Amino acid sequence: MKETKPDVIVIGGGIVGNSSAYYLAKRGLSVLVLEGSDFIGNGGSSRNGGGVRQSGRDPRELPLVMWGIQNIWPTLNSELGVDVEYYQKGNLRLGKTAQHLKILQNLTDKAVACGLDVRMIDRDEVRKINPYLSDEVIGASWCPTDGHANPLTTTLGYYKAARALGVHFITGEKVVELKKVKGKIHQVITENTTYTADCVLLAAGYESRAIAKTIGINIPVRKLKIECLVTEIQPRMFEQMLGTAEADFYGHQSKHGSFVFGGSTGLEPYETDNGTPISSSIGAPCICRGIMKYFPALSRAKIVRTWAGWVDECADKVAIIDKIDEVPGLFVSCGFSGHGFGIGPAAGYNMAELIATGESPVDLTPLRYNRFKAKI
Amino acid sequence: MHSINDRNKEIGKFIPAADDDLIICRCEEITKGEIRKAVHDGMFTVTEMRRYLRCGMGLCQGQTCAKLTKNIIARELNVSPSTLEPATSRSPMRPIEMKILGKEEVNKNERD
Amino acid sequence: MERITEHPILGETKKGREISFLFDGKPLKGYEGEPIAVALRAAGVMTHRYTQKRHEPRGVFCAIGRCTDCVMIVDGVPNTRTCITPLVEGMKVQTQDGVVAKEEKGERSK
Amino acid sequence: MKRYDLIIVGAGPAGLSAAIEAAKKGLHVVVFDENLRPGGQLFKQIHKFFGSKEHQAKVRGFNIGKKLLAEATQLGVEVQLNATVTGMYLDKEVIVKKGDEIFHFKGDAIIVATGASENSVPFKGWTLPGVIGAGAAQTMMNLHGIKPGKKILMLGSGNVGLVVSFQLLQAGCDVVAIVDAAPHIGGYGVHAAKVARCGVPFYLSHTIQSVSGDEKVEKVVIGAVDSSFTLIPETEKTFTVDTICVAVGLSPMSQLFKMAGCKMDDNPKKGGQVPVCNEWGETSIKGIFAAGDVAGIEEASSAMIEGKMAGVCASEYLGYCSSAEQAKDLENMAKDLDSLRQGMFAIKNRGKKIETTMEGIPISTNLLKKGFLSDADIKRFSPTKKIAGVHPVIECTQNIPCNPCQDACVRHCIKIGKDITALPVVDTTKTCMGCGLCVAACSGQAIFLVNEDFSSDYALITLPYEFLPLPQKGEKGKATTRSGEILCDAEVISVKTSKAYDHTALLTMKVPLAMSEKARFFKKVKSYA
Repeated sequence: MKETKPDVIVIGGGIVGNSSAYYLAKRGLSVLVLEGSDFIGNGGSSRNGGGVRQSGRDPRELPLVMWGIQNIWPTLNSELGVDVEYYQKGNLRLGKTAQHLKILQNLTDKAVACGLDVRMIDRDEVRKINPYLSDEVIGASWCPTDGHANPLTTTLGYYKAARALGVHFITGEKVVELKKVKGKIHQVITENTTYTADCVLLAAGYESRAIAKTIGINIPVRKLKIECLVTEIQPRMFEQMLGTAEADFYGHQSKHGSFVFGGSTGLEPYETDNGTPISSSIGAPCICRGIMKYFPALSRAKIVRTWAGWVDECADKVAIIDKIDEVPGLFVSCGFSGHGFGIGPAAGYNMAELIATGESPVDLTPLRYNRFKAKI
Repeated sequence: MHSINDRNKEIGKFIPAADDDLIICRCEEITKGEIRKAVHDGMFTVTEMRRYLRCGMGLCQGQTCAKLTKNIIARELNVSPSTLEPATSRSPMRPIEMKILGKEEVNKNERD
Repeated sequence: MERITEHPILGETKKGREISFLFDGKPLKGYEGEPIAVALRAAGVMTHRYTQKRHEPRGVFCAIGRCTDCVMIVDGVPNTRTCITPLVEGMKVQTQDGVVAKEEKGERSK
Repeated sequence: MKRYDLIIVGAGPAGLSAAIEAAKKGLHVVVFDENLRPGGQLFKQIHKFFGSKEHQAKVRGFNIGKKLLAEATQLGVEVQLNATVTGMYLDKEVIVKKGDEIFHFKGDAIIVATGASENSVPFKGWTLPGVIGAGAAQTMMNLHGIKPGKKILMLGSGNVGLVVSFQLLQAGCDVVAIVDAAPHIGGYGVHAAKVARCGVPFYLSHTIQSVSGDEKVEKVVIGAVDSSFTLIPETEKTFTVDTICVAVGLSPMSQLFKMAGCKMDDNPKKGGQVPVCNEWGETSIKGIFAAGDVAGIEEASSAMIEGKMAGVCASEYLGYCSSAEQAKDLENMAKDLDSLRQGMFAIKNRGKKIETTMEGIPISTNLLKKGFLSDADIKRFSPTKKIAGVHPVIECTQNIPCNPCQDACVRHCIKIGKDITALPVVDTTKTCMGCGLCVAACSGQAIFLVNEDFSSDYALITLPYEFLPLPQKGEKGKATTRSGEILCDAEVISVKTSKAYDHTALLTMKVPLAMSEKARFFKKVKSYA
């Protein structure tokens, strides 16, 4: 392949890879994005519930996501020239039992300590925010600055905008090996060819582990299946992002009118697959039961589509966003553990800054790759 | 590598046409012009097109428009339609109410 | 449209008992068990719904439950495929506008 | 979870044939179908089938459906209707929706025989109420007894377009035109000829420019297209219609295979996305089979054989029959299937330019462009030698696999031979007794009895007639040409119906002797209330 050597090669064409590429290009760097599948945004970026949340997150990643919600999301439509369907109408994390409220209180306390506007609300207040809840709901945590967006148009919007800035995307280009030359990252070897660059960003979701392994870096992520469903268009009901204390399900009503919900059966780690993430026969029925317990009004809504996807679950369920000291020139941004969409644009921006200037607006130290230690 | 994998493939500028207003996806009311334009935004595959515009993602899940969309993309890219992947299929095959899909199964024949 | 009373190959058309149902509040006749769409066509009703974005009329297209173009609000449930839903005595069938009933939408805007 | 030996999805010709074959071998079989009635498209197909005896030739589709269903039921096959398979999962599990409930079932083997869905083509106004699929028209008329419209334009001249046009006429609708962008009629010439002689005009190399109307179809404008299918300006023609039928091909409904993870192939020759199968229908996942249109668009006759093959293979896979038995069964079935996959319309010949019949006779281009044989074609295909007395005249000019006429004639006047795609030939050494069984047996309605010795001035023409009301003996009307043009006065001499004719009435009319080679249809001059 004839290719002038780009300033940066990004491995992975998902929300993290695309947004990083976009902001790098905006800074004037030349970028080549290699996507292993035939489609842009094929991993978790296209298969998630669309949450743009701060509440419920680990304190280590809160500053980054809060930064994104203040600095990126509000103007993303005009930035990308695509409707990302961003609604900042709050997040309700619902509880039905005293035990649930305890979980929620704990999460809330931690977030408040980080400066997030989130609080516990009672039965009456939660119904003022959302009148469709079942009687079983007794309280919730409420974060008014949370919201949701469309992961598909956001991811593809970054792609479109990056492409317009001259970023070169190649799909179906599976990276099989990274190679150092004279002590620094230099080669990205794919099934088809070899690319060279002095700077490489690994943002390949759950595939990152195998790729990093080829250059002697162990990234403790594994793939975990999640399932989602979409309903037919419903009359407009509510605009908040929803979740539950037990994480039975999560989701929202999209701008389009359909509801998008995700959830888990609890049996995911033990399920088999056939090489692609495939819906199980029990996934969607389980999510439906979860939803109906909280929203009986949706019981007649028709499901038009279900899908499954893999998330890159990190050992401590928090992303790794870092410069790899052992391999000069290599950067990693992965392991978002199923909550990478809302934080993705901020991760992209900060990574671009880190690569371009050596510094990022948000302190990424808590997200370092070498934070994993044996428990004793 | 597939000819469409290189997303810098030169396909020229979007040129408006008389039939751009034609509905292609009957459920989501997506037009031929929107699809053609999206190709120039970089949506080179049926999968990306569906995610970008929602064509084929409505109530019928693309039963009528899947082939039509594919042909429009292929023509815009100047490749044969068989270069493009067919649309993905997902359950349920027909729209199904939440209360029906979510019904806990009581299979009386379990012990038969 | 006309019903076929006798067909050269299929003989006499067999139907269930004649019943009445409501279409946008007006009583219409049809045969029990036949698809709602057939009873409507026999009564000359071609428009089943108006679309969400362009507000254009739609009716039967595939007649076998696949294309979902013929959906209406049946006994309060929107997006019901009328070409495969059997007619029942007293059924309430409404023209759909977007995802709500046209008659109710009309009332609201008054 | 309830587990069957064999789950079959789809109770059409392929699914039911597979069920019968598997049940015969002792499998516990269930068939799920989303429709209220079994039979798939068979119950909408009211024409007589082509092929030979083994393929149920000259039997009408819906009667084949009845036969298959009776046989399956008798063999203990569980046919569950109104049962939609909404998904196929790992471990050969399906979710079935029945009424307001869902059920999970597993099969040791699964045969998917879900058939095909209709393609469509967008044109200005294609979303207006009144634009429907040809299949929709068929469903309305033949299942639910309602006319889809009064005045109809058919887009598409493949077999579906032709057959449905004829059915529309039978139902009492007016077909104003059959339009196709292709330069040639896509379906069987005999199907086209049936419609043409009723006066329906063909517009080849034409397409719909726009359909318009207030809330529903009222008007259609068609126009001629050039070889790149671009409209040629100032060729517009307008028709006042209330319905447009679209018959532009079928696509396999193969979504379940894809969901289950079978390897797929996008194959234009098969009509679209199909599972990758071996020659007996087994997919890339062991124990999952495809049969019928879902494995590649053909027609009901071949779907039945493919169903049988899949049924036998599933039986062998599950140990219900030996591989020797399987091999023997498959060999016979393959022979039957192969005999259907011959002739001018065979898949292997699609896209090939055919200029002569297998007998070496130049084909009729008039038939391909206008839907009927020209006088010159008639001279070329039938010998000019005069035959005394009543005798069959066969206007079958394309090689298609079909031979009921040969079997119908007890006097052996008609010969096709072993290769059923050969054109039938009248053996002039044998004497026709005028029984008309060949006229009724011809699925293409291409056989007529002609008697030019009726009187010194008049000839008798006997033709197949499948319309209501039936003309009466003595009724005076008009004879029309092959293109439906009024030719001359005609008097009905007799209208014979018989169980053996299976709803094809044999109408014998008297026409002036000079018209005996031209008069091919009877037109009533006034309707009887």
